[in-house]
Formats: sequence, C-alpha cells, structure tokens
Amino acid sequence: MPATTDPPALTAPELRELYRLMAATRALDTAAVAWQRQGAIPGFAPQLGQEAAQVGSGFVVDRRRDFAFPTYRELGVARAMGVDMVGYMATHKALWHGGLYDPAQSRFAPVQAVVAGSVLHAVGWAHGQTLAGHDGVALSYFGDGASSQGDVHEAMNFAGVLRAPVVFFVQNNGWAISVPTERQVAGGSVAARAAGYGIVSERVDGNDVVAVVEATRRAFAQARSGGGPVLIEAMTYRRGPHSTSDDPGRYRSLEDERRDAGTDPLERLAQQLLRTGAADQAFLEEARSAAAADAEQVRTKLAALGPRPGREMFEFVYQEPTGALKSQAAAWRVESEHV
Amino acid sequence: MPATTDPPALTAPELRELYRLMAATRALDTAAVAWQRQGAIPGFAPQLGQEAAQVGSGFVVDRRRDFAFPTYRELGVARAMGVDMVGYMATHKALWHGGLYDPAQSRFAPVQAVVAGSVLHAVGWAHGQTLAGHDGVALSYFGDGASSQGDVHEAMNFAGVLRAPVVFFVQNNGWAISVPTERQVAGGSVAARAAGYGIVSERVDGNDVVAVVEATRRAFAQARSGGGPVLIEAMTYRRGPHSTSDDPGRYRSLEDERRDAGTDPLERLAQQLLRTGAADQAFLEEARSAAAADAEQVRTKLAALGPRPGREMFEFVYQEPTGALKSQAAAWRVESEHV
Amino acid sequence: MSETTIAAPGRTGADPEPAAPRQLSMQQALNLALADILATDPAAVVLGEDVGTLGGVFRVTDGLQGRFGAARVFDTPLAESGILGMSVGLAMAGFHPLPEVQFDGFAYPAVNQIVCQIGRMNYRSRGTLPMPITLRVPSFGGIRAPEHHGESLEALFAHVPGLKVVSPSTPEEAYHLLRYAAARPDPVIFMEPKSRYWQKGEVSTGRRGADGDLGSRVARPGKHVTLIAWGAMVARCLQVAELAAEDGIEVEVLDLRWLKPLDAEGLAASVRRTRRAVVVHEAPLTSGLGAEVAALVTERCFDTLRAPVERVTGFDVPYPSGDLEDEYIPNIDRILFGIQRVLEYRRG
Amino acid sequence: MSETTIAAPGRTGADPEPAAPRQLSMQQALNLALADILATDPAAVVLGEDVGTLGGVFRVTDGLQGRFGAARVFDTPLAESGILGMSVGLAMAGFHPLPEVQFDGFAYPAVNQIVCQIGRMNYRSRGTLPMPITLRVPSFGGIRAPEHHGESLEALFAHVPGLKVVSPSTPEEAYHLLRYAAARPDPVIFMEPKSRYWQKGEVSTGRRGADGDLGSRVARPGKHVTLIAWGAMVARCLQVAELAAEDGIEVEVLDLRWLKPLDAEGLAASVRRTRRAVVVHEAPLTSGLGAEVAALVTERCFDTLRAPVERVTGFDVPYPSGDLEDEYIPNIDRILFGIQRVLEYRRG
Ligand SMILES: Cc1ncc(C[n+]2csc(CCOP(=O)(O)OP(=O)(O)O)c2C)c(N)n1
Ligand SMILES: Cc1ncc(C[n+]2csc(CCOP(=O)(O)OP(=O)(O)O)c2C)c(N)n1
Ligand SMILES: [Mg+2]
Ligand SMILES: [Mg+2]
Repeated sequence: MPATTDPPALTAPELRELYRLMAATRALDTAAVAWQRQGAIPGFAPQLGQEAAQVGSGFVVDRRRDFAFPTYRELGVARAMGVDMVGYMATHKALWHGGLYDPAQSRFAPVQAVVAGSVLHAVGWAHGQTLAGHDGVALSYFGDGASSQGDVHEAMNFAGVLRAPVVFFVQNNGWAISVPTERQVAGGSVAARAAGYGIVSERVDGNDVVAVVEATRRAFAQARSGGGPVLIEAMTYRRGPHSTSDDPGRYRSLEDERRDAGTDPLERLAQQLLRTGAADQAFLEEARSAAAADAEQVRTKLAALGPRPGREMFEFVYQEPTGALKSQAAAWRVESEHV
Repeated sequence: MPATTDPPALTAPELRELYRLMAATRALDTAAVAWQRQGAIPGFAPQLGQEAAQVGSGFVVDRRRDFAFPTYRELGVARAMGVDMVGYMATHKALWHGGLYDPAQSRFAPVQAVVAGSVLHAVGWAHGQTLAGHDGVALSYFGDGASSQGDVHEAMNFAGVLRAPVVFFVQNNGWAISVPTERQVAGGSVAARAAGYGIVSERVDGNDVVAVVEATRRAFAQARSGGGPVLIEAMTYRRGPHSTSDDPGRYRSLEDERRDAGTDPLERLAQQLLRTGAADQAFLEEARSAAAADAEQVRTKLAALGPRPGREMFEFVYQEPTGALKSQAAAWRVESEHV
Repeated sequence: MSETTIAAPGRTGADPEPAAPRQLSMQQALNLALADILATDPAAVVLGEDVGTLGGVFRVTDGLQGRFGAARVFDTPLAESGILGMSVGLAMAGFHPLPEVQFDGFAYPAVNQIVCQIGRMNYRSRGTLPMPITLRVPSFGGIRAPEHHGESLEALFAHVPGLKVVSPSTPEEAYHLLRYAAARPDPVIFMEPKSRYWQKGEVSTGRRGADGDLGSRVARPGKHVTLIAWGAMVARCLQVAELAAEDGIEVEVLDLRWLKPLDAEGLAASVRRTRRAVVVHEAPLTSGLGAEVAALVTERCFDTLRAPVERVTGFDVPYPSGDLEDEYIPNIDRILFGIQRVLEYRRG
Repeated sequence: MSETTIAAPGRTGADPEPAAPRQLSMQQALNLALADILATDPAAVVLGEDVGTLGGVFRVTDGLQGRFGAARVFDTPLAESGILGMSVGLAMAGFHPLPEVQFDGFAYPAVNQIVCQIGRMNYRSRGTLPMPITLRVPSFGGIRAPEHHGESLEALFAHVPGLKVVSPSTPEEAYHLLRYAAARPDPVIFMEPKSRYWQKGEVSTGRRGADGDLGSRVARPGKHVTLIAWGAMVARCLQVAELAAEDGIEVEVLDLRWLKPLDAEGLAASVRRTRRAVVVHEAPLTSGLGAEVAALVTERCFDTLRAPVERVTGFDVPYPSGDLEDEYIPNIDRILFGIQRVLEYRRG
C-alpha cells in the first residue's frame, strides 16, 4: 500500500457496532436458509462465514457520496450500508430480480446475478466522479471465481488507465461453487494480478473485521484523494453451500471444511471485544437477541409481501414504453387477468 | 525465465536465413502497400518494422508439431513458417477472409480479424497436445491493444491453471491504431501481467532478431518440456500506418516516429552480419534482389487469381450442408448466375 | 482412463448393446448419452464450470469424471468465452468438445466466440478446420431461478451462419438428439429444457437411424390446427391439445426439434392438412423464432392458410422473477386463446 | 472545457439557431449531430476506440475532442465489453454516454453487457437507474472490408428486451435520428449504414418535432407493391423503384427507420394500399428481422395481401470477403425478382 496516513484505529463504539451488524447479518443469513427449507423462499445464497469481509468493507462506505456494486451474496454489505433488509430479501423470495429496495437512494446497486457483471459498472461510475469533479468512491464486489471473467480484467485495465476512484473488493472464499481457488485462479492470488495493471493491492485476513475495516479505509482514502484504484483481496471461507440448491458434500468433506474455514469471524470478534474490554458478555447477548428479533421482523414483513402485480413486467422495461409493449400489456391483461 | 539450459547460439547460416526471410518480408510488405495504392488490392495492414519480431519468432516453430495463431498483421511469421505467400496475400485481395493457404497443413491458423479472437484457440489447441500426449507447442500472436481484451486474460488464466504448452507472443508496437501503449496498457507492460497468472514472462528487444529467436527458443523449450506457458513481450514499433486506410499524421508526427522507432531491424541485422563476418555485402544484395523477385512473383500470381466462385459462399458453411442452404444456393444460381 | 488413451481423436469405439427401453428422466437420459458418447468416441471431451466433481449443477454430467477421468471430463475456470474459445482450439487439435454453459444467460459472454469463431472457422478455413463442437445449454424458464437463468436464445443462435440448433422435448429425444449432435462434424447448439430435466419417459438406447433424428416430429396428430413448439413448450402444447379435444378440437402438436435448420417441409405438410397454425415459444415476441416459423409457413401455405399464423410467446420484457414467470411463459389459457383466434378468424 | 463544467449531468443548453439547410455527407451530418448534442447536453460524453485524436476510423467524431475536451470525448482501451460496461456505470452516475463500437462485428464481445445490463438495468432497478445510452454501431456491408466489418445485427438487437434500435438512411435522417436517440432516457442502438457515410444530401438542423423522428417513412410512394428496407438498402430500393417505374410498376419504398419498436401501423397502412410487400435486408435470411416484418404485415393485412410477403436478404452464410459481397448483398436483380414474384403470384 502507498504511504497514505493510516486512518485512526477503530473505537470501542465502532467495534460494538461492527459486532451488532455482523450478528444481525449472521442471524438473517441463517434464518433465510431455514426459510428456504420451510418453503417460504425458493432459494438463497448464504454468506455464512463472510460477515467480517462484508460488514467490515460495507461499514466504510459513505452513503452521501460513495456507491457499492454487489453480487448476489452481499447480505452483510447491504446490512452494514443500511439497505432495507426486506427489500433486499425480496430478491430471494423471487419477487423482483434486483430486489425491492431503492438502489439509487441506498447507494447499493441492484442485486447482480451475472458473475462479474457489475465490475465494469463500478469503474464507469467511478470515472463519472472524476468527470463531475466529485469525490465519491465506487466499491466493487466480486469473488475468486469471478476473477476469471474477462470483464474483471477489462475493468482493472480501464481503472488503471483512467486512475478511476474504485476499490475492487474481492472476497476469496475458497470456492466458486465446486471449484476451489487453486484450480480457478492461476498463480493463486487475485491481489497479485493488480500489480500488472499498476494497481496497488493488499491481501487481508477477511475473517478479521478490524483488518478489513482498516484496509478498506486505507483504500478509500487513496481512491478518494486521487491516488487511483486499489484492490483488496479478503481471504475468507464460504462456510455454507454455494446456494440452498447446492450439495457441498459432493466436492468437499466436513473435515475439509473444519480445517480450511479457520475461526468463525463472528466468534473471533466476540473474543476480541471481551479480551480488550470493548464489550462484555451482556452486550454480546443483547446484540444476538436484537439480531434474532431483527431477522424475525424481516421474516414477518417478507411473508406479508405479496407477489408484484403482473403489469410491472411491462412498466419498468422502458422509461418511455413503446406502443408495441403497451399492446402486449393490454393483451396480457385480457388473457391473464381476465379484465 | 526459468533455469532451462539455454539453446545454442545462432549459427551463421541461420543468421543469413533470418536475413533472407526478413528481407523477403520487407519487400513483400512494401510492395503490398504499393499495390493497394495502385488499386490492385483493396487494403493491407503493413508490418513494417516488425520483421525481427515476426520472423524471429516464426523461425522457431517446428511445423511437424507446433501451430501458430496469427492476427491480421503476421506476414513475417507466415513467411518464416513457409506459408504460401500468394494464398496468404489472397486475404488482402479480398478473395477469402482467412486466406487461400491451407491452415491445417501450414500449421498457421487462418488470418484472424477479431482482435484477440484466437488467443483462446491457442490455449485450447495447446491443452489438446497435453491430452493427446503430444509435445506440440501453440504460438499465440497478439498486440498491445489486444492485451486489453477480456479474452486474453481468460486465455492466460486458463493456460496458467492447465499449465498448457502455449507461448504468448505479444508484439508491443507502441500503437493500437491511434492509441499509444501508455493509454492502453495500465501499468505499462503486458509482460508484467503474466506474473499474476503464475506465468513466466520476458520482455525482449523486438527489433533484435537474435534476441527474439533466443527468447522464443527458451520459451518453446520450457513449454514443450511441460514447464507450462510463457509470455514474451517483444518491444517493437509500427513504422507504417495501422492499415492502408489509416492516416497516422492525425495522431503522431514524423518526428515522433523518428524518435520512437529506433533502428530499423532489417538494417540492424545487416550491420550485425557484416560486423561479425556472417555475411558480406554481396550476400545482402543478393538477398534483397531475391526478395524483390519473390515479391514480384507473388504480385504476378496474385494478379492471376480471379475471384472465388460465388457458390463457395455456400459450400464451406458446413461440413454437412443443410437443405435450406442448398435451396438458397440454387436460388442464387438462378437469380445471380442466370443459369 | 489415462491421458494417452485419448491420443488419437477420431477413433470410434463400438456402441454398447442396446438395452431394453427404460424409464429415465431427461437428466438421466442426457447423462447416459454423454456416457455413451465418451465411451464410443475417444475424441470426445466434456468441459465447463462444475461439470467434474460436482457433476454439473443439474447433475447432467454426474459420475462422468469418475468413469472417464479428469482429462476427458474437466472443470474450467469461470469464464464462458474461455470455455468456448478453448473448445475451438481443442477442435482444431482433433477433439470433439462437448462444452457446457451453466445456464442460458451465461452464453452471452461467449457470443463472440460462438458467432465469430465456432460458426465461422469451417468457412474461414475452407473446410479444413471443422468445428465438431456440441454446446450444451440448459435453457428456457420455469424453475423460479434467479435472473439470467431462464432465457431462450434460439432466435439469436438460429440467425448465426454456421451453427445448427436443436432442442429435445422428451427423455427419448434428449438421448438420441444429443448422440446425433455429438457425432456431427458441424457445431450444434443443444438447448436443454431445464424445467423438464426431472420428468421421466421411456428411453431406448439403440441408435435410431439418422432420419429419426432429423426434422420435426408430430407429437400428436390432429386435423383442426397445428401447434408448433419446441423444448418445454411441447409438453404444455400436448396438455392444451388434451383440453381442446374435450371441446372437439383436434390439435396437431408439432415438436420442431431442429431450430436450425428448420423443417420447412414438415411444417408445410402439417399446415397443409390443418390449414391453421399457432407457434408457441417462451422467448420474447419481437424477432423471436416464431416470426421465422410464421414467415416460413406463410410462404409455403399461403393459399391453404385460413388465418394468419398466431404467435403465443413470452412478452418483450426481461425474463421476470420467479413469482411472475407464470405470467410471462405462455400458459394454457393464452395458447387456447391463440387457437381460438385462428379457428374463429373470418376474412373481413 | 474543464472537467468540472460537466459536473451537473442533466442540464441542457440551448439548441443553436437552426442554420439554412446544406449539403452534407452522412458522416458530416452525424458529426454535426454529435457536436450539437455535446453542446446542448452537458451530461453527454463520447467514448470508444480511436474516437479522440483520430476522430474515429470513419471520422464521425472528427474534431470533437478538440472542441469539447478530452474529458468528454475520450479514447478507451481496446475492449468493447469494457466500453459498454463502463457506459452503464457512467449512466448510473448521471451521464448520457454515446459509446461507439468501431465496427458491427465488434459488438459481439459486448453482447453480455448490452443484453444483460444495458437492456435490463432500468427494469432491474424498477426505473430508478435508467440507461440513457446511445450506442453507435457502424453497420452493414458494402465497403470491401475485412472479416467482421460487414455485419447486420439488427435481428439480435431487436429481440432484446429493453433496447430500442434505429437506423438512418440519409444524412438528414442521420442528423435528426441521432439527436432524437441521444435525448431519450432509454438505451438506443444506432446502426449507421457505413456504405452510405460518404453520400451527400440536404440536412436541415432545426429540430423536427418528435413525430418526425418516430415510426417509418415513405421514401417514395407507389401503389403496386411495398418495398420495406432500412439503412443502406433504402437507397438500393429507391433505385429498384426507379427501374420498375420504367416498366409501369409503381413501387412504394418504406424506410422502416425504427427496427424496435417496429412501426406496425405504418407497415399495415402501406401494405393495405399496395396489397403486396417485399422486405429487403443484408442480414442472413433465417431468423432475420425480415421474418418479423413479414409476420407483422401478415398478421395485420392477411385479407388484403395478394401474395405472401417476399424476403430478399443476405444468405445464411458468413458475410463473405469483399470480392463476393456483391453476390451476398441483395442486388437490384434479386430485388426485382422478388417484386416479380409477389406481382405474379396467383392463388393455386
Ligand atoms: C457469467 C456467469 N457464469 C456462471 C454463473 C453461475 N454461477 C453463479 S455463482 C458461480 C460461482 C461464483 O464464484 P465466486 O465468484 O467465487 O463467488 P462466490 O459464489 O464464491 O461468492 C457461478 C459459476 C453466473 N452467475 N454468471
Ligand atoms: C474485437 C475487435 N475490436 C476492434 C477491432 C478494430 N481494430 C482492428 S486492429 C485494432 C488495433 C489493434 O491493436 P494491437 O492489438 O496493438 O495490434 P496492431 O494493430 O498494433 O498490430 C483495432 C481497434 C477489431 N478488429 N476487433
Ligand atoms: Mg468464491
Ligand atoms: Mg499494437
């Protein structure tokens, strides 16, 4: 990393806030898997084990000026950025692909199901800040698997050439569905790629939320001050299945998981809080029960959300709908709504 | 580069052969520009100044087992590999996109007009050698501009993961049409990218044919012996326009050209031959007049080549043509051939 | 199987003895077809994302890596252009690649390689570098999946010179069409109707003659109207035909199978009998393959047609989220309305 | 122009006083349109390969970087997916990107961004992240260029939900349609007929009302048959009409202009008058946009049509090398044959 002044260390209230956010993420994530098993939602991609990487990085975003570009697995980032969780979970209830939160106002782009689909968007948005004379930073999320896509390379090259204020935040969770990083990422490190584009990069322990926050703050400081793009590779582990329809037993053993997953990031932060006196047991319990209550509330509200009306299929295709589409909507109304 | 034993130095006969090939390339290249000006061919992409990079690398290919994957600017490689020059120039006479030589037998893939289009093919072909237990090496050509394409990155990653026997040969000629390398290649070096994929790479003076041959031989030796892929970045200069329809005066001055082009690689080899006594002035003159005669012969034969019969439009689409296409061919015959 | 045993692409092993017909799901039929292809064609290789250890997200390649080795059935990095571009090179080296794209929507990143390379290499090389590539694409909607997991790309593929395109509608069709496609010297896009993967049907493994694999197929004969469909829509049209029969309307269901080349003769033969046609597909209406089918039928049957060919299709909207997909995909009602329109059409 | 002057995308400057009509080539008309767009819309940015210093390989962006600065008119690295993906991000940041893809065939690498992102972001975000992107694509054949420099992608684009597609046929159309497209809040694919870049015509710069920019355009009235075309084929059809007139056949030439949405009403109105239609395009026949046009016309004019709609198109082959392109592109003879067929058609 370049010689930017290190941001101040995390305060005890900040650490406690991080714990609250991580606990809330964990609770909602775990609950969502259960909801899928109960048939309440058709599918879910758990981020179990990636709470530190997600919450730690999302925590740094300044919602007045920055913008985050998630994949389909960024529950913790969304939570840390204050995205409406019911609107977020709506994508997993198959109500609306991009979710039902307002992405423009949340500064959190719609859920993105194309692997690597949004990395270039982040670069374009970031360059827009330069053109407009703003100091916003784009935060681009992608995985170890996504790093294989040509778009990621084009994005890093564009960012390097344009010195765009973008932070590439790679969660290397060891797996892309069934393919482990060593058969995915030639050379073994996404961070190592950055140098080839003149981009500074840092590998960070993605299960250590403090390390993640600090690295992300350094990266934002550099990008914001015109120092160009930064890449962070947060080393973490996908503790759950790829998605609720995945069966990890086919490609890794429970023993592999135990060996490779390391310490649970949530547990790790709990221990640290206790050790440093930043929080006590009562706080942890309170945070966990608040998290559980929070998840329960999301469940209730999500359950109450009915399907979107079919006419919305037609309404959001264009800002200026075509006559042809209006006719199709009318025909649909007659034939399917029987009105 | 890894510790493979260095191949033996080039012999005097080899050096003379290289000069003959480079001179022949230069003569044909220069002639083709003239033909275009005279209206004999509709367009041409001169390789002027890249003779050392092209002939030096193509010279190393073993046609019994290797395979080269060119772009649209690889006249010198084709010449060094013994590709039929009339068949090669046929693409520039707009007779057939891929040229009229036999690519399978020439071990030189059809002319490729998509920037970066064939880089992945080289990796696939190379992996095929591994699967088949053969020891062939794929030689993949692309430019500094092409390095920006996602396909090149995917190719490097695939090659790294599979340890495919492929040599990526990048001709960094300073320009992609009007865009100079410094605004194209973030970080400034394509060779530097390779490390991020665990691929060894070497930057070489692409105007020094001896250096090019030696680097290419080292790379082939490594790839052939199972040492995995290698990337060579040959630093050279596009002395001419991008193509005969380009106007370089719009984006670089003659003074820029004089400053940046360095010594002419052909002249440089001539001096070296004379200095080391590998050849004398008579040899050089003889080589140049042979080259001129050669170009003249290509001109005559190319001029004699009539247009391909229209029915070939239909004949090569499939190995097993469809009934629909046969009907179209029949209709075409009636309406356009009036038979 | 060691790597060197596939050293001579082109050799062909003997087909296993045909087994007695058995009940298989389409996923199992495809798996069996792949196994038989790998067993009989030493040049065949299967590649894609998660096709190895996992056996594919739909388990179509289940067990193949264990049986044929990691050299012939291998996981690639996560890059579709890479998978297809690599397949071109493998084909140039004499192999018969069977790449998988994990879901329809992820064929888009590979369009450049599919259109400009796979579709054209045979042409560009004047027949010296054929592209015997069978690209398997789990296709169409109906499984409440995330975005980009329910796309219908047949109109795009059918427009591309140099490609052939086929889509099976039953386990039996799936087995035979995949084997047929994989034996071709030309590239074939093989569109698997993913919502039908788990439906069972009788599958006979003895090879049927090439004729049995070509052209369209009358899935149900009828005389009042021809319903033209492919992939998952064939089953839905058969349901519709069943319902219509209750009202005395005899619907002929034509399973188009080949989307390129289209079976113009089979289409015309059916419509000449029924004099009315409705084409059904999941893809959006505008510039969908239904337009080509309608144009073809009209060109050949202009005089016999009693009504313009109806198109009952997806709408010109992005494939919607699971909760709305039943509103998007042609449903029984909408197909019945289409039939009604062609039956009630009166020249004005 | 300094970077911060474009800080507020959305502000709109006043249009320059309309100048007297003048003779311009299409390339000049497009250049003028871009200049007027950049002058009046501070959120507009032009990006692509070689669009800056060089002014584009066709000089359509000539002089713009000098006039509007390297912040608003900039060269990108050589990567089409990058250009389009970056445009999405710029649009999300409030800009109105006008990306250029250097040639039609190089839109293929960007198809994923075009289909899955540009076409869907407005939908995915429920209208909160519109995509006011005008993608300029020099299109179609006819200039004896290398491979992939003569493609017609309209059928692909027209099939994609969320896109609009337009192609001008004259300098006047080019100027106005580009200005209209660039002012839209939706993505528009703007297909420039490259073989017409150097043809001159009268151009008036005062904005015509939106109505003048919408729908199709009768390029020449006639009563015996409607010739439907777009892009470079319009001029060829006008030639054909001239020739046919010598034989007493009055051909109406309909310049379709918008390829999505198609002007169904305009098509029907013309064919109701002429009762016969021939659609002409350069793209391959199968699953080309001609099929959609034919289907649409047939659906609306089934009773009046005296013959099935004819399609005179490119063949189902890769766009050939320069020496063969006159065999590939619909020529005057082939179009005349098509007209003859619809005129001579008799119900059997
Ligand atoms: C372009 C594309 N190809 C394939 C897929 C299917 N797919 C979804 S997630 C995934 C693995 C992604 O791995 P990684 O980038 O490491 O992210 P992770 O799932 O581990 O969070 C795949 C192959 C997709 N969504 N998009
Ligand atoms: C995918 C693609 N995009 C754009 C083009 C147009 N084009 C042809 S050559 C070229 C520049 C290539 O530069 P480089 O790779 O450095 O090779 P060089 O021309 O210098 O040999 C461009 C932009 C193309 N052929 N293919
Ligand atoms: Mg991962
Ligand atoms: Mg170059």
